[in-house]
Amino acid sequence: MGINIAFWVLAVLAATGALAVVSARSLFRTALGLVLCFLSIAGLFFTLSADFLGIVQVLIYVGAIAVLLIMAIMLTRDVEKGNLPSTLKIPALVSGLAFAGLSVWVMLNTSWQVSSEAPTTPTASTLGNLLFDQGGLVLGVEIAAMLLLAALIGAISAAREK
Amino acid sequence: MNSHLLSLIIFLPLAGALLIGTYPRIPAGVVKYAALAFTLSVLALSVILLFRFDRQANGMQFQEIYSWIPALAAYYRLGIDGISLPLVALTSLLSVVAVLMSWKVENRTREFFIWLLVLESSVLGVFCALDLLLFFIFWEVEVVPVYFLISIWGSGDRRHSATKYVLFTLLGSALMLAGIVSLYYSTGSLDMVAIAGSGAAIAQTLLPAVPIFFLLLAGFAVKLPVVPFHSWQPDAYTDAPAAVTVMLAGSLAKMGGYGMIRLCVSIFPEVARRYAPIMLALAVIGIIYGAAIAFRQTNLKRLIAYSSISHMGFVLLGIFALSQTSLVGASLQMVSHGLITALLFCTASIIMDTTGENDIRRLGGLARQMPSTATFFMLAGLGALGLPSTSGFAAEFTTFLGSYSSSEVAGIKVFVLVALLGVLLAAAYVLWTIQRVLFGPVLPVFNDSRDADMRQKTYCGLFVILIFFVGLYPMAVVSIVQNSTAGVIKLLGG
Amino acid sequence: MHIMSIPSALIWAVWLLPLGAFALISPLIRPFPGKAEPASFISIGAVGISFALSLWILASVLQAPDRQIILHGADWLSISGGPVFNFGLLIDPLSAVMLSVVTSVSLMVQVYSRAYMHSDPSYLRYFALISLFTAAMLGLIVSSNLLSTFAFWELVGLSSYLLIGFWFHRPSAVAAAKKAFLVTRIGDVGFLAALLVLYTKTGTLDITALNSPGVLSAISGGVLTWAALGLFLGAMGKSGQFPLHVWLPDAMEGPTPVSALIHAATMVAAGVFLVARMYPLFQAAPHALTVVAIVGAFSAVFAATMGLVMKDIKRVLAYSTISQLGLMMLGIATGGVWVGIFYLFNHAFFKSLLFLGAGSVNHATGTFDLREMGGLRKKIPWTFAFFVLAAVSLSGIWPLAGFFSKEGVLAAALDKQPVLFGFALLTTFLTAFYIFRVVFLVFFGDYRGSHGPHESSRIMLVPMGLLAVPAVASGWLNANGGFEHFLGDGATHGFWSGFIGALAHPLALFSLLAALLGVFSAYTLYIKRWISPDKVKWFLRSPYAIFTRKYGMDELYENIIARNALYRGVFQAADWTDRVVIGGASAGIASLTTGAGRVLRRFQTGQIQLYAVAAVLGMTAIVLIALVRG
Amino acid sequence: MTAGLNNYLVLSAVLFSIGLYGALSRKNAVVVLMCVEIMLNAANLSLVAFSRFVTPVALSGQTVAIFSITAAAAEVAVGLAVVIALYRQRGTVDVNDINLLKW
Repeated sequence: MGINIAFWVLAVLAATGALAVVSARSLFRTALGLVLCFLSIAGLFFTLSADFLGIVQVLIYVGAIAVLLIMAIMLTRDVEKGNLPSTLKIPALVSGLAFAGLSVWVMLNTSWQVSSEAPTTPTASTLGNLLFDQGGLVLGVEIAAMLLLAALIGAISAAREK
Repeated sequence: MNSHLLSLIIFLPLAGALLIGTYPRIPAGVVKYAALAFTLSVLALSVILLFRFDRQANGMQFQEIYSWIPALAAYYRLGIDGISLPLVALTSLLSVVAVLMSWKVENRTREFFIWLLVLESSVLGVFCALDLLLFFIFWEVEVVPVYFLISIWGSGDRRHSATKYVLFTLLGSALMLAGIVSLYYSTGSLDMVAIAGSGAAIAQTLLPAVPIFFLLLAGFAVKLPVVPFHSWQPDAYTDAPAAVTVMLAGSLAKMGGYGMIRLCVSIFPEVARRYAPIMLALAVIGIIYGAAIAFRQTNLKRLIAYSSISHMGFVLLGIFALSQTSLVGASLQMVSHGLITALLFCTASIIMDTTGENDIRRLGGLARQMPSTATFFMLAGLGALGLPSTSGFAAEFTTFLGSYSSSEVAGIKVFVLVALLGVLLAAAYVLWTIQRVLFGPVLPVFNDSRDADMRQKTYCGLFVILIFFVGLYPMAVVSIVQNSTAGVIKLLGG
Repeated sequence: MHIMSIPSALIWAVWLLPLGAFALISPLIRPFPGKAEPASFISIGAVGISFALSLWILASVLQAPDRQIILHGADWLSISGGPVFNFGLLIDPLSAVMLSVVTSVSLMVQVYSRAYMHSDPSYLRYFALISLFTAAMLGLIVSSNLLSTFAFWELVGLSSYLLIGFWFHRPSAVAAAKKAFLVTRIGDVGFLAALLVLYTKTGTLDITALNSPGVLSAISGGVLTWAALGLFLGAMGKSGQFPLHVWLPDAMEGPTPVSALIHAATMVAAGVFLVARMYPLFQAAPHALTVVAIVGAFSAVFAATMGLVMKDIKRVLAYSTISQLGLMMLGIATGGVWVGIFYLFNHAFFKSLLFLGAGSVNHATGTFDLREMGGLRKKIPWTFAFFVLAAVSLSGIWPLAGFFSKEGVLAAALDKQPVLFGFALLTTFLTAFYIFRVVFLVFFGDYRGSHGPHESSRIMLVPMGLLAVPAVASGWLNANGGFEHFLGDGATHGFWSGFIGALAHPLALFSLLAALLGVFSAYTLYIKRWISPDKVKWFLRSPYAIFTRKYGMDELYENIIARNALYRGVFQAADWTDRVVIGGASAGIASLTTGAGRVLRRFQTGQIQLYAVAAVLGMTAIVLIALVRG
Repeated sequence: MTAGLNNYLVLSAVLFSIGLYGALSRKNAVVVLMCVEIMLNAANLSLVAFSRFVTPVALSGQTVAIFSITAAAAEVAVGLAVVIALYRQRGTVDVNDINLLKW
């Protein structure tokens, strides 16, 4: 029951945050909306008994990505212009609504094979085994590491002063 | 050594190209010697091939089979039979001549010879490949060097001609690829010989046989070229540098005829028989049409290009007459046309280089100023008009005889009788050209025209010897070809 | 008298020797070599030995069983499951006679040429080509397979081309050479088609096999007629029969000895030889034989009329040759092989002698134009004597050679084709008239030229003298039917009753009368001038105009057909099609593509969000369609 | 009403669509990037939801989400670097002004 209430509250908060991102005038409010959205999603992760991911979400998205984005806003001096819509506001709205309609319709009309088993908690050790154990996704982890390294180098070289 | 002879032949020029490409400090003067050495060694190997080839045996020889892409059942599969062997030999000979003809290339010499060697490799690969995928890859690779050779070292509207060449070839080969893919999905195999051997017994039909036949044919028809898919050819032949024209006309055009025999006729004998009248009509149209247009040309190379269309019509005629003799005739004609047209283009380029003039109307009386070149040009012309004792006669007569007496195609007699007029027209435009270019009053403008030098005389002389050798002793080629063509005819169920 | 039969190697040598001479001389050819006397000795030596060998062959054939010697050579082509063509030699009386004709005339002409071509810078090339021609002509005669006959047939055409265009800096010579090659090639296409038909029907091109009754009866009549007509088309081209005669007068652009050898005695007779060679085949196709007779008779009169009015001595002789070849065709078609070949045999000698005489006149006067000659009989008496002998022989006046052969043709024609006999008789009259017109204009009256005429050197006169002997006497070989017996099939015409007896036949009187009338008319017009030639010309101005314009045939071929119908018509249409229709199609497709690109590229605004909107909407649409349809 | 799988999925779809709308309609490149992050988060949310309701024990959806978060981090890093580089070059981060990719 508590989880249900939590879901509805968090869902509304996440949607509000997202709407703030796309509609707020000030870029700072946009950023705050984003943080709100991220945090609500972290909460939703907890309601899904994904404790590890919830923490990761807070750490990475709220702690790193949102901060990075805010820094980017500050670095580019378009702040005073605010968060303006482009010429494609209406087509974008149509696309968004079409996509939403389609995906909601598909989701509701699909009979998912819902399992009634109790979820694994806590998840950290299971995930750790899944990723690093024998037969796990070590290769994937390595590739992700390479990707991060490459992105790091790429970002530095792209952004550095010539 | 013996079992890898074909690989060696195909990849030796490529190795030469890599060597020249990777050691940029080789002086330009040495590059051409290197290219000559590589092409000469390929020629030597194909001569070995000619001697080691078992003329009595049926089927493929010198086969090499290695698994290549197991998932596709694609093999690295090489082999030659009597139909491809003469073309391999011809290509390696023409490559040597092409290098010799390019002795004076000053502009970007290194690249020129690299592309020339790559071209040789790919053409040889087409003639040796027995796997459809491999065949197709070699077929496509050839486009690249030709494009650069024409667009960088060509003359006239060279970029236009090069682009036209590429577009036509790619259009043809795109359709051909579709054909190959459908064939693959229909048979589950890429082995050209095995597919042909299983004949009409195609396992599951993705497409009916008829569309596959025409898809494959499209690529070959553009290459041969068959009228009305020829409009790239006069442009390309005219604007390409002389050596490349020789390769294009002498060797690359034969890829079309070869492919028709090897894929279209061998794999779809029934379809070939059903649609033979159409192909024969196109052949006859090509013979007459090419000759008719040749009369109107004022550019020497363009005239030879149209005569080439006319002569390749005989190849098409021989192939789709579907008889043993006519196929032998078509093979002979491919070899003969390779030699004769190459010599025509060689001499024409000597004339055009030294006089700086390619307009027939402004040439004349050159027989006095450059007697050797004139002699070579005349001999080539006599071959082109099918004078007995030249290879042109042996080939055309065999084609006519085989076609006329063929019982496979109804109404073929009429086609052959009309095609005979091509011989008459050939005589007319050849002699008229000789009259306008070589004979008549001596023009003082060309007084300082240089006759052919030793290098040029050597390769022209070589062509003359071969033209007369094949003409007087056609069995030299026929004995190689006949068992393989008989194999093709057997597929027809005749 | 028994003569040792000739070894087969020597039969091969007959034609290989001149070929060897060609092979020896031709590498020596340089543009301006100076004198190269030895070359002519090689060439003359080779043909001299060939001449001796051909006499030996002639003698051997008489003794051979079936009067035939067949030598198998190498297979030129043998395709497994296809045709086999053996290049062999067939020696029978026909080819033996032809061999001796060709070698003897070639020998005489080559000796003559040593003086005639003395100062020409391309002396070497001349002898190389003459040797090539001789070899090809001899090969044509002896080959046992129609395919090799055809090959040599084309090769003599080539050497004829090269010799007509010998002075290739002269545009007229080159044009004439090309014309000769092309017109004869029209005939050759017929020949080639006949080969295809015959091979397809019989599976062989061996002459002996094709002529055997068994093989011939296997072919249906219609096909056989077409095959025979195809062969005859080839013969018409080579022998200058109407309507393919136009090349021969132009061929006179070549050196005169070449005209004597190729365009009078030997190559042009190859057509007659071909018909004779395939005579059994023609016999099995009587319609074709009738065509041969008609074409021959018509050409005979047709060419003779043009010979009446030509102003160039060589052209008169050229038309005369066409006319005489027509009579040979008529002779073969009506009387059989021996009639035509006997005519050919005699004609070869007196006609080449006439040409050599014309060459000698040319040496004396520096021209071939009849209007610039006259009164030469005192200045060049030897030439005069030989020329007149040959002219009398050509006119068919007893007892010279021409009489006997002409009687054969006339008798046969009267027997089989009475209408055509009239043509032949008319030809006799015209022949006598035009040749004596030449004689009178050249040798009588007053000299009208400006050159100081002088007799030719002995090197030229001796061969002429030697040719004069057969020109006078070769006809006597058949005075008692000897030649007929040698070549014929046994059928006799009951006409021949000896050298003098032949005169007793009423037909002989008729033809003699016609010939003498011709001579007399010429005498009236050109010596006595009882009637002025100009008056006759005016009186007959319309036929005269037609004759001098060669019936408009040159105009028809060169201007109407070649230049307008083909070059400016069909060929231009093809060229236009190629440039506009086919070239336009490919250019059109190209510009359609670029045009489409020019329009469609406007959608590429660079606005990444627009692309994304399109992608999202597109993806949504695809999923929607998949859902609805699935 | 119990929050089941469908609730989470619909929420995820709504968040994704909002993000999509933003990504397609905002002028500022940084905001566009933010919207992309919202879309990624929406995707992660559905992954985790599937993980919870379809494979509650195996947690395979969560592993995928981890990789997705990693990729998102890399994407943001590179994306922002590009934005900054662009800003340096052209003095703006307005996507309407960045239209080099045109004919």
